[in-house]
Amino acid sequence: MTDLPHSPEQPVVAAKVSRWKMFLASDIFWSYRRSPVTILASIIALILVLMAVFAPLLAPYDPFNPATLNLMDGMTAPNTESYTGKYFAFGSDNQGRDVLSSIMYGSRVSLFVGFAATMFAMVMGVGLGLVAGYFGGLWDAFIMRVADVQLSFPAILIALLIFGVARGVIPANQQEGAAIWVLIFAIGLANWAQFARTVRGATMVERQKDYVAAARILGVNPFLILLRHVLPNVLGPVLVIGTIGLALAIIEEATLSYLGVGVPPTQPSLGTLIRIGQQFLFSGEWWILLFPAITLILLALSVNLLGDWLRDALNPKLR
Amino acid sequence: MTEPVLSVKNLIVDFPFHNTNFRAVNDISFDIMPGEVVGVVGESGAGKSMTGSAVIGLIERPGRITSGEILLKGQRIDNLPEADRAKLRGKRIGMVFQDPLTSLNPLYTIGRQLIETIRTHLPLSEEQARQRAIDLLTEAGIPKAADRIDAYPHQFSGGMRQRVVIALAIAAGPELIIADEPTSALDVSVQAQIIKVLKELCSNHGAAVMLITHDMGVIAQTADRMVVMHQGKIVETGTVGDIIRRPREPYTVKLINSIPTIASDRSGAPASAPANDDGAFVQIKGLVRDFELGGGSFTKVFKSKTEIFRAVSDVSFSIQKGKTYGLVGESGSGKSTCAKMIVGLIRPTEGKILVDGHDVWAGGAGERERRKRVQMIFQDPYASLNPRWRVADIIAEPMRTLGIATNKGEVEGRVADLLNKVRLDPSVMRKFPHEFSGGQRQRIAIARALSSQPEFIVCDEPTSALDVSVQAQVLDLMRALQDEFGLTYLLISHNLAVVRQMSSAVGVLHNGVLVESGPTDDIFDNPQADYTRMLLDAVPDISKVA
Amino acid sequence: ANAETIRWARASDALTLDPHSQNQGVTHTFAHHIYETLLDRDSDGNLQPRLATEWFVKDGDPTVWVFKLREGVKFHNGADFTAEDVVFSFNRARSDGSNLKQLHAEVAEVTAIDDHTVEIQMIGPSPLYPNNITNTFVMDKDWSEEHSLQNVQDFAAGESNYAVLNTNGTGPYVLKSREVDVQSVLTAFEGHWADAPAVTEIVYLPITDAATRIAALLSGDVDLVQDVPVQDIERLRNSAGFKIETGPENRFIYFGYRFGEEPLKSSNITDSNPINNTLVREAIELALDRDAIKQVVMRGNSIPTGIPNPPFVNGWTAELDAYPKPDLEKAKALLAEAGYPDGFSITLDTPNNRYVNDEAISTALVGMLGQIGIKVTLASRPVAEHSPLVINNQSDFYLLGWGVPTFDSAYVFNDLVHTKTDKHGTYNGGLYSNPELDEKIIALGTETDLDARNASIAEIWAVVKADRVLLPIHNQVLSYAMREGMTLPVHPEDQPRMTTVTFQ
Amino acid sequence: MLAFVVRRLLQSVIVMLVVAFIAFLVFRYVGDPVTSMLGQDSTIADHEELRERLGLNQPFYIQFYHFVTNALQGQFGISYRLQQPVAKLIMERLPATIELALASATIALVGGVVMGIYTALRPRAFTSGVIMTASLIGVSLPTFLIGIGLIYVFAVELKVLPSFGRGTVTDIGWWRTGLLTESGLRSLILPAITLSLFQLTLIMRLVRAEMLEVLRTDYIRFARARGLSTRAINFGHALRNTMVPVITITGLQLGSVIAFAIITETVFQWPGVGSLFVNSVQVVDVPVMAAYLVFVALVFVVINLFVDILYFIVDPRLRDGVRSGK
Ligand SMILES: Nc1ncnc2c1ncn2[C@@H]1O[C@H](COP(=O)(O)OP(=O)(O)OP(=O)(O)O)[C@@H](O)[C@H]1O
Ligand SMILES: Nc1ncnc2c1ncn2[C@@H]1O[C@H](COP(=O)(O)OP(=O)(O)OP(=O)(O)O)[C@@H](O)[C@H]1O
Ligand SMILES: [Mg+2]
Ligand SMILES: [Mg+2]
Repeated sequence: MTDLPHSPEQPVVAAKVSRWKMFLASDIFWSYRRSPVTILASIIALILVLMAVFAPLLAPYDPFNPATLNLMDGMTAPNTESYTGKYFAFGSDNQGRDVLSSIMYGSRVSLFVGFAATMFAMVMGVGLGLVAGYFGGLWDAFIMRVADVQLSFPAILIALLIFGVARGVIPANQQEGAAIWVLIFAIGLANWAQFARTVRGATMVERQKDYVAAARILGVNPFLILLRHVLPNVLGPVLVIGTIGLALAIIEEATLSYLGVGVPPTQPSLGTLIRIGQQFLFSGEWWILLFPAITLILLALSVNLLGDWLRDALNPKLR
Repeated sequence: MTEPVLSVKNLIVDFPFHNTNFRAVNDISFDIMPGEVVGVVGESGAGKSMTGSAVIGLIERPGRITSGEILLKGQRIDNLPEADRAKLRGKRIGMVFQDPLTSLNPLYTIGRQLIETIRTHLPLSEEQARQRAIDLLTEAGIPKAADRIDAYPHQFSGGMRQRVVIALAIAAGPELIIADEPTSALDVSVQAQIIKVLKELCSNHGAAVMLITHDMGVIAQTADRMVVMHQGKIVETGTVGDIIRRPREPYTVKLINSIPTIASDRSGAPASAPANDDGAFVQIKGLVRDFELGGGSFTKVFKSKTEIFRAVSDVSFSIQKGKTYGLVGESGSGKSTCAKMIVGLIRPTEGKILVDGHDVWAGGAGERERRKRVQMIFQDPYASLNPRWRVADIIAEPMRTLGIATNKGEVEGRVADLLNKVRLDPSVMRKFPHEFSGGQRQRIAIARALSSQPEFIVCDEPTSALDVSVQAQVLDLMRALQDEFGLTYLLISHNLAVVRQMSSAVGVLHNGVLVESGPTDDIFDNPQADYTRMLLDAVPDISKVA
Repeated sequence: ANAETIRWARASDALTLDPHSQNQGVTHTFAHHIYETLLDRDSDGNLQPRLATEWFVKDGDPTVWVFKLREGVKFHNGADFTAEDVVFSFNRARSDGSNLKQLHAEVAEVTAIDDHTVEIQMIGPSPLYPNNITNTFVMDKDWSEEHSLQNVQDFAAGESNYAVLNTNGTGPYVLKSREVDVQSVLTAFEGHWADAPAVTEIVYLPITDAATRIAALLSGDVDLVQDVPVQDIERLRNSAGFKIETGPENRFIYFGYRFGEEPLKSSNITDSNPINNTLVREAIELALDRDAIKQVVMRGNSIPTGIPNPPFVNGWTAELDAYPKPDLEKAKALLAEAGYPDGFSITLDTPNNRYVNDEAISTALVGMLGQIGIKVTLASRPVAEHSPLVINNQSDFYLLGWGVPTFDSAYVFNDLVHTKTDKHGTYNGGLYSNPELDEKIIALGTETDLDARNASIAEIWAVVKADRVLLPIHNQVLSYAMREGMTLPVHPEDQPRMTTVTFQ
Repeated sequence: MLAFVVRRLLQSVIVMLVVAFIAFLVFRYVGDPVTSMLGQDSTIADHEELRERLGLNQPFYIQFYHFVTNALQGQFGISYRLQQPVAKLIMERLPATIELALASATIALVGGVVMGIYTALRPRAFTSGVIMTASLIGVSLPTFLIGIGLIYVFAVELKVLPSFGRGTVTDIGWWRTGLLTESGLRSLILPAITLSLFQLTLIMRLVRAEMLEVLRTDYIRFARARGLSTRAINFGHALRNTMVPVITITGLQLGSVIAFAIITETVFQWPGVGSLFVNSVQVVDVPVMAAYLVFVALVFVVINLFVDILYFIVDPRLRDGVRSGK
């Protein structure tokens, strides 16, 4: 606690300062500061995320706008002059797209898919986990059995199947617009079980606690209890799985792209860029594969490292 | 003069944290002579366990001994390298932990764990070690030890497991035994037996015992000398008799007052109404609760038949308006189960609960009445407040839910009022529970209970998680509120002193059956049931302390 | 000669050993080593004798084809090859379960005149029929009957037949072992009628992943790689120890349009079909830079073309093959003239695992059309999902490739230009329909006067080109990569023969 | 115990049926086998006729009924692509996949457990930090990229290991093994590593977390107080208790190794069921795809059964029907 005197003139500022100070003094921040790997990871993650979010402002070219591309600029090596006289810091790919800009825009797609899919998995998993853990009995048995079955099939297989169904269900001419949502749905659906398991466990612990009993005595609606009492108390581990799930979702998107069921090739994600670049592994255009691959590794690795650190930092027993 | 077995000199244990240093043990010194039992008492967090850990060399990171000396039979041991210290453990210093349920590895048989320990320290063959293990178990009071040696821990009861733990601690015949709360997880009746075993072992083997506990009663029964700790320091030390009769420090006085007394009569509450009055405010009639064991969802291990366990069996009593009914009984006797049925958390298998004439399990109207009139205060002030909610929201939840106050200003006013009533500053409204001490939290919990303006409050062990020093304040508060609002209490406690102090009538539960019920003084002074007598006998009589 | 083994890798395996059950290039390629056909094609696409030494239309009856068979040919099991075997095999290939029956649709009856002469009675005059039989393999009648192989395998019956796993052909190699998708071993057939081949043992290794396939060659685990990704050609050509053989394939790649006035499902123009307008199709062609695709996407390994017809095929001319230079200004003007000054949007469907760089070609077109204001959404799918869209007329704009196994334009017209009916226009997914052309196309089938027929073909091509029915991009170029010291010439139908391998 | 197994088996049947149904439902929507089966020389009439012959015109539930009844007899029909009985194809490919899966499971298990224990026992050591960080690379790289990278380095550049396939195989009855020849073993190295990396990371982290948890339990503290040697504590007591929760997750993980092999097998042209599946997906070979999914479900169910039985062996509390609470 701070012992700053609360001056009546600037109560808001004072509160803010104290909260910021509290954060700086907190154990989490302390464990953050003590881990150089985590600091590095968070800086890299931050740079990559900012780069992706502000791609339209930062990227030297717009690789997603076909009208600005010239095929003859294709395969230009890093920092050499292209056919139309442009310079590409990381070279250009087989469509004349600037690899650097493609990475920026591609990270955007990857991060979006990753975030959205993880959110989806999280909402679904947390919801089902809460219900299973709180109500128990048949609900629990049913939800957890489904989760078991789902866990036994690798996410990629599930995503492939869902993709297949979507292809069959959605009219052909709307499929491309829907592709990214199908991808999000597929990856999300493949990953909910982790959340459900963790939340169920945590909920079963919380359910026993007396503050829940206190609310039940009042006759508070069980769903309100779940939402307002239990949920905030089980979010810690969810955050950890969420982070690691984000990295996983990004990788899964890449793998799906490798299997040819991903985002449209005109709006490539990091995974699609790697799939494309992979074809040039033996042909000398190393930059088409190398830069997106490094970006993907950095992204997944830094997010994973952050998740790892978060897991330890949030676990009081490991401090 | 003989050399002390253990000699602790100016011991300091520090826990350095990133922005502070926490001193868990602050400059303590004491000796233990051969064959002597020295009790270490003090409230929770006083540093008792830490002292024990320091002696055996098992302080957890980041804690460390900052200064001081620990001598075992004159040999300095605190500065030995880890490998050498490890050799002392089990061999020369034995240790008994508080919780018999978690001290044994669940995956190995008792025998295996014993033999392993014995062979680590003594040059015996497998056969000889097994024989010794059986002897040790017999000595520790396990009947038919030879048959039971190959059982797994979960196949033993808590008391038996604690005996096994003791057997493990003395397996190699150590010179010093550190017993850290060896009985606090056990029933009163079992507790007495364990203490007996410990004392016998001590006299038979001539070992010195350091007995750590927060229970003055246990000390009074067992120890020769005692050390009183408070906030990491030793505040008083001397023979048990001296300290109990002539405590010098105010803290020691409080501790001694917390020893359950059955002799004194301070409550003054007249033993009035007969036990079964149909006009009583709260009436419990023929309450039964069954639990299915081992059943559950189909993912669970398959069982051909589900066993039914009757946790509460035909319990009836009644409480007069504005009075307190005390419910006592050992752990697992069904006290909490009763409380939960009364407040509506679990449905009774059979029986009726009437509050002011409304059947609280009748659904509809009865249930609505119950929500308004019945509230509960829980044992653990740490778990009973949602850590993510602000104090104001916690206290306001009942009034909001029940629609007593909805308007923001009104709610705030009432919350402030309630905080005043439980002697807390209304400015704490914006804080979170973790910013409060245990006693303060319990006050917040009481404020929440009062928030719905109830008439009947069920208190399940409201003070057992609190330090003796705080316990009295909370009890005083409860009594004051009872006077002020005419509240009716059901007070559940295993602390007989508390019950005697607070209640006008008492019920004794044993294995789910209400073995005795009636006015407090009648029961305490003239118990009828065997079980009640045993319960009262287990309480140490301070006047008899040598 | 010395024993020479070559390890031959390509992307996929033969689907079956039953020579009449699949009409698919990879399967045929494999079968050509075990079984033989009456006629064959050389690397220029010309018909060559194989089991037939002579073939001609019967004097006085233009509806009968006569084949003189080679003598002294033996099956692997030692049986003699006779006209009865040919009759049996052709009837089998025409039977219901066969995937080849379409190629023999004009056949009325096959009869053995003597041991080494076969006559085929056609329904009407069929001047080009010999072009259709280069993949119709001859099985041994006795052996087949012994193993109840009269019928091609029937899926519904749920059983496999003997010929799916066992062979008995007259071909230059005998199957020694086979593990589907893994490896097949073939050894030279001692009793073969032709000269002994230089390659005495073939280890056939399907490797799906392109990168792995090339890696296998580079690491020396295989000697020969078919289906070489274009981007790796240059590197292999320049690496010591490896060499590349390239040559044109008899296959073109094109874009198909949706015809008809009905508005497109995938377009923002909801009151008309913009690409039904010839001006728009011209604008699209003017935006297309075929040379850029060749240079960048295909790495020089393609032959840009202005006509959906490869040079091997009868009816091809240099004038038709000419294509316009890209002209963006004119394209934009044409679009404006057609009433779409701001362009329009449309979805382009493309396969991504069938043709060389199919998806990249389509991606490139998206960029090119973007320059003139046509906003293209690219829908990329595996071919198994792509083809049904085209066949079921569900695509507005699509990429497809087309091989011409008969080496005659009629084959292109029948399936791509003729109005869609039960028998014709199967792949006319854009539903182009020109009744006048339809008549001419049908007439081609029975025209025996080759000059008149060729004139008619030229007329049809003129209309097809002027109407811009299809937008051809290029003819594919094939590349085989191999270790130094051996040579395998490219086969125009991508059916290389190990008998043609030579060693230095 | 017997009753338990029977009950488990019943449950498994339900799981299998559900999976079969989902599999079938899904594949109805993936592409059209007819176009793949007929070449370009086909007419619309041919398409219709083939459809009829394959029974694809029948209502969905009838197709499913046929599928289930046939599957019960071990018949999964004829592969559209290869025209051979699917059951035979899968049986032929099974040894390759199982050998690959076992090899990578062994790597993942041994490596994961050893490194997990190491990092748990020395949580603050520099090497632990390095292992923890480096292991994340296993889950930060797509499998296909790892595979191709390994091929590039070890086959193309260094030329020390084969780039694809299984090498020389030997037949033992119907089981075709690559484990008995040098080339077979050499061929196994790269794919097994590729496939194991992901699971290795997971198992290692799981073991570490559980071990750290166990090391703080009272019985470990008490074991220390009893004077047991560090070795006995770490490997006798802590490890066994760690294994209880680790078994479940690991069991599931190992099940998914087989299914995960799809990508690895494709990259290395490993002749297992995974690559069979991928090749079948390309041309919508429905019988093979459906059979494959059922196969994966079967593997899962069998492994789950083993895991449960293993629990009985490891945890005495379960034998007596006591709930294993923490
Ligand atoms: N691992 C640790 N890290 C930080 N502080 C600790 C740790 N263990 C104990 N402490 C602190 O050290 C002080 C002394 O703890 P100790 O366990 O000795 O108390 P105690 O007297 O045994 O209490 P109790 O009766 O509750 O067991 C307490 O304030 C406690 O919070
Ligand atoms: N949900 C449940 N399922 C099965 N058994 C239960 C359940 N809840 C309680 N029990 C059992 O019922 C008995 C009575 O438990 P209860 O909690 O009422 O005891 P208690 O007297 O409050 O004990 P303590 O003093 O330890 O709080 C115990 O044996 C307990 O194990
Ligand atoms: Mg303690
Ligand atoms: Mg209780």
